[in-house]
Amino acid sequence: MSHGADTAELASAPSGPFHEATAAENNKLGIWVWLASDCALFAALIATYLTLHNSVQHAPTAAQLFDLRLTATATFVLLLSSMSMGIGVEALQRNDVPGMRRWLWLTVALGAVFVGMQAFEFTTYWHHGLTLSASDFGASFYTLVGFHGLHVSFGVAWILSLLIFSYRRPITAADAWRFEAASLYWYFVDVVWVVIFTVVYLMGKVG
Amino acid sequence: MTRRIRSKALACVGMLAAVALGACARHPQSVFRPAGPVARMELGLMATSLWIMIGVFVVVAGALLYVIARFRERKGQEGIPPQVEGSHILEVLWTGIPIILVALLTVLTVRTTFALAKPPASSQHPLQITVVGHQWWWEFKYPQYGIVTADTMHIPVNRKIELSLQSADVLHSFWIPALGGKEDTVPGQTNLLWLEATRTGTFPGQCAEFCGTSHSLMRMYAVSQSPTAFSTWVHGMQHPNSAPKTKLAKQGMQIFATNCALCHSIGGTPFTKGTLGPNLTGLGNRRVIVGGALQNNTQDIIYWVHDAQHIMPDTIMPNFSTLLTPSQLQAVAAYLEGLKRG
Amino acid sequence: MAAISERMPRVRSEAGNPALANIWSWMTTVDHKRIGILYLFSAMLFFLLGGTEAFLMRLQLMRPDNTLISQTLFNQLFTMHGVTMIFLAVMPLSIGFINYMVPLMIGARDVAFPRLNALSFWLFLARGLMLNSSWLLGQAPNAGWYNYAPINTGGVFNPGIGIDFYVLGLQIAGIGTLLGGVNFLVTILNMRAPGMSLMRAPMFVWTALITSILIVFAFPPFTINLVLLMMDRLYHTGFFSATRGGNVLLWQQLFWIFGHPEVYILILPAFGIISEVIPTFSRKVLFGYSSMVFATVVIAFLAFMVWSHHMFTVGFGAVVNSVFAATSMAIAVPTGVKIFNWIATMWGGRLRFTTAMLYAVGFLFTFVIGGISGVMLAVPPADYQYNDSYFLVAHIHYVLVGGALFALFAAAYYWVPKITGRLLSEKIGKWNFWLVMIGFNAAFFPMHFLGLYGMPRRVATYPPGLGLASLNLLSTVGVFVLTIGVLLFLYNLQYSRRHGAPAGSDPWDARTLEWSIPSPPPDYNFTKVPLVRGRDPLWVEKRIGDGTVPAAEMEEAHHGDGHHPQGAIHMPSPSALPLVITGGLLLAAYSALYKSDLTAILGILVAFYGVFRWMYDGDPGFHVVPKEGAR
Amino acid sequence: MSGALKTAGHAPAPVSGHSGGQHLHLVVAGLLAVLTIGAFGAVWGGLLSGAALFPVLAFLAVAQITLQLLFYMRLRWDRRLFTMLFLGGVVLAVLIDLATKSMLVR
Repeated sequence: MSHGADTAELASAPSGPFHEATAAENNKLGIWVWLASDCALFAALIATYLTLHNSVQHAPTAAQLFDLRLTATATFVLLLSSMSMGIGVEALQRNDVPGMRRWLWLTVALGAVFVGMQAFEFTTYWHHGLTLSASDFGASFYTLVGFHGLHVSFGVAWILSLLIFSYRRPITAADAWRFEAASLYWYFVDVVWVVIFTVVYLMGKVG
Repeated sequence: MTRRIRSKALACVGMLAAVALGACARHPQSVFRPAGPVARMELGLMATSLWIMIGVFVVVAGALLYVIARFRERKGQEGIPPQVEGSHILEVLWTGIPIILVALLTVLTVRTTFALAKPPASSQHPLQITVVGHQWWWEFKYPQYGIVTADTMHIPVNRKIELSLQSADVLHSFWIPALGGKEDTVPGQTNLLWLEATRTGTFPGQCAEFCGTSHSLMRMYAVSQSPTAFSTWVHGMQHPNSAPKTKLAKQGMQIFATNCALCHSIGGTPFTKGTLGPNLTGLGNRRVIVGGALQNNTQDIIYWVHDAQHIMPDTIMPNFSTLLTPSQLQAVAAYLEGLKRG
Repeated sequence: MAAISERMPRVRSEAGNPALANIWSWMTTVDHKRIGILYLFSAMLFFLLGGTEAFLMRLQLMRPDNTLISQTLFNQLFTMHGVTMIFLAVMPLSIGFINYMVPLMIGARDVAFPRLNALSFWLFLARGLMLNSSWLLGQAPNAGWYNYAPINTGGVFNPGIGIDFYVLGLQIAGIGTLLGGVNFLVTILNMRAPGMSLMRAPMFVWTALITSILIVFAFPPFTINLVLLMMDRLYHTGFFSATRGGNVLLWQQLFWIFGHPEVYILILPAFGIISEVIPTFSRKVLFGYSSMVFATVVIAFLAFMVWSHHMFTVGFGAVVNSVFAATSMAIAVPTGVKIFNWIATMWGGRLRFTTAMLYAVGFLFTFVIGGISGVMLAVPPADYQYNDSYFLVAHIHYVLVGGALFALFAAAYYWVPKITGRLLSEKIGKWNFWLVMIGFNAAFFPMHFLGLYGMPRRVATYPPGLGLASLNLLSTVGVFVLTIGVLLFLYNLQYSRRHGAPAGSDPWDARTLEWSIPSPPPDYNFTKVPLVRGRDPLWVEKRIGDGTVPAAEMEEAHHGDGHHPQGAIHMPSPSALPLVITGGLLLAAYSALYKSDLTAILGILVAFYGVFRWMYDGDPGFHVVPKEGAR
Repeated sequence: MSGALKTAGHAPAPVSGHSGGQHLHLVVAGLLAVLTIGAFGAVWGGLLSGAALFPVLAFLAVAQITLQLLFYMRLRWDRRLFTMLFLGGVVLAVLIDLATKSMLVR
């Protein structure tokens, strides 16, 4: 009752010398696993928001508060930062370190502007009475959008640390993955924002 | 559910009952002696799944015992046995047969699940009871009759009961095994559950979802009565005999007014505001108090009022040991014991 | 083959007290084997703690209306028992064996991220200490291991800080476990020796891979759940408060989206262990390898589709209940395939009933019972009666003790000789097995009936009138026997450290790569990277080769420093950064507990300092030249 | 099993070889801007309403995300394993959100 092969038939050697996985390859896979896992993180936050966003109690509603012009501007800022990040990493590929630095500084600046706009937005809403404990719409909104804001802030810190690194040490080919990893994370944060922009702001405005 | 399946299920129940027979009388909270159609249907499905699974177990355990006995290493054995990578036929077989069994069980399951979730026709005039879970007691309201009581739920035999399950605080789960399976009381939502008792008797139950410190003591009873006995009970609860009859009881009523009426209501008295604690209408006729943790007698009533926190830690009921003197406690107990149904 | 491993300096500074230096070397180690030992050792201590809690509960339940233990304490005991056994004992025991064995089984010198591995361990230990410090700092968590809302939200329902330990402790745990999942996923996908395609990887490696995937996808919802709960407790949001428009069931929903995969995180490594032990002691290859792999993948997939069967009684309605009943029952199919494949592996073999094999066969019996009750629980109308009763308690213990723990015992008897270089005593082992087996069944089989007789779980006591006394007494007696059995295992470990027979490299005539190197293995595992020429690489070489695994031809290695002596092996340096990060997070967690903002920020800053320092400190590592003749 | 899963053996590349050049980044950014303006216009300009709005917004969001993933995050050229992992996360996320919304919101 034997199917498949006897163990002996399976024995065969791989062709060519063995290439050990490099730190770069491991790190890149690691980053992707982390990003996949982060999807589930935001999924839980969005699920919370979807469950509770109609629970407004006596606090202001999404339709009353949201200013789409502000949010659309923030969206474009983040979108531009993705582009500058991409061009920066590409400059590094051409060994153009000063060019890379210029674009990364721009990315950091755009990221900081985004975080600043969010801080402004949050304080505005807060003054209009949408506090954490005022309603579950407020609680789930601040938690979801704030979590994304924390992601952006962490990304800004990460890119900043890369910039500092680039001034203190010559960048070798073996370091390039550090920049690629940060860029993947940065694009991912932008991807999440597209979801939040659609689900929270656009859908919230139409109710 | 078709008649054939039902009779088959009943046969299964019979066999299972044979296993657990004798045990039943000693286990009043058992699922093995259903008192109504819901519990019977559930037991039927439990039995069906159990028999399928016992079949599986016999096959697996039999094969395993055979292999252990037949293929254990013996002295003098040399070399290695033939290496078998697998067998398509066998693997398909032991993927396919479980799929069939599971599919069968799924069909039976889905049918019963939907059958149990179906509300009774309004022509059956279901008795409506609102069940409210509190930390740690059960409240039963009869909106059709304007009755509120606690701990013991009176129901007429052979009549559909529609339970609206609610919670006053945290999650609880309503479970009287003889009548049927449990359903949670969830804060902020009302769950519906339909039960029916087809024989008279007293069936114990208790909260099945952990609900805080004294979860273990959140017990209750369902009393299934003949329609006439039930009507008498309803009438008695609607027109209670709550007036104090002795001097001591009158004194107790005064003490009750200042100390207890904030939380407890009593039908037929001015005490109608209190909703935090159980409604005490007709208390004197109850068999047990505090969900069955205590008996309904002077000594236990005094013990409870004096020392509630000791009996049921963290209950909302405070200890009156420092607020009331022993003679005042006696008076309150006399008043409470005198609260009778009409 | 020399059983002596080459010693090398693990710490850069050689000055000072050698004992302290030794402790420091353990604290800064990044060696997956040492980290594995640390996991196993600490998890075993936590297991004893959880066992003690269980023992106390059984003493209280020994007779009706018992007053030995107060309800307040009892609630903390069952909560901490569940949390400890699941998060601090069974899961880390599995992770310990995965840590030690997976790199060896795939022919790797270490995991993909050695330092991250150390961080995962220290975070695990931190969570364990944090959770258990609650006993000393006032109040332990007291709302059950799944900690349902709204009783977990504090205020009137649960004053006191017990739940804060749960929230913060498990939050730290989540980070560490997630990092571990990432690490092993990358290790298994990227670091396999030449010739080891995934379809040649040992089943234990497969289950470790799938477990990692489950961890990576299941933990985030739990993390968020804990964040929401923390917000409810600290900032008075109303996520789980019905009176304020929140949703009580949201906690359950997010919890079980995590919680059910968690059950498979606990049991899949056990399946892997059984799939290694049974073929070895049957002297046969695993029957139906491909279908075993497929079954594991299907189980992992279904693990995310069944969460709501924990919530059949919350009132989701017949449609939801039916859908989840169907998916839940479907899990029986791949699980059944596994059971039958194991039996078929034994069929026609030459079975050696060592203690490891006894535990594996014992696993088959008990786990089948747990699986059967699992299918029965998946039937909603029946579950209305079973749910939250002792029937469920019986089921989870048949799965987690009769399943996971039996497999872990099998793993101990199978692999501890590889770790220590000495065999465990088989004589004590047999006593150990039979006492555990008998004690376990006496303790937990009656619980099925207790549940059916109407005993809900998590009750601190029961009245005499319900007829539950004799079975409860039997159960308590069973736990006594079980306890003696477990203590015998500890004695065996201690006894065999001195008196155990030397294991040699391959005491069991086994099949996988870890048995091709000395026991205990040298720090770098493999002198030469092995060449894998088939499934069960060592078994293949024993049958068609000379019994030794050949070395692979290597591509020119390139490391940052460019300096690479002939025949030398590059090793990562030890690092204190994992400790720094863990310390920072622990400080932040305790600060949150006692509402001290300043120290909380300090803790977070320390952790961030550790992270960024880590990212750029460019560990050059060091080189080791193995002794001549060692392999 | 797919080729991507088979072994770690492929040429070491510090940054993935393909990325399409600076030009591509600008083109993609332009496309993303157009899509964002489209979504913004649909809501703010009131071009669409009610039932039609949701699928349109969903489509625009999915298009944006796909562009980012394929070209910025280079899934177009990278190991297929990455795509599978990420898709796994996305599918799970959608499952969690749809299930939770339909089970808890009534």
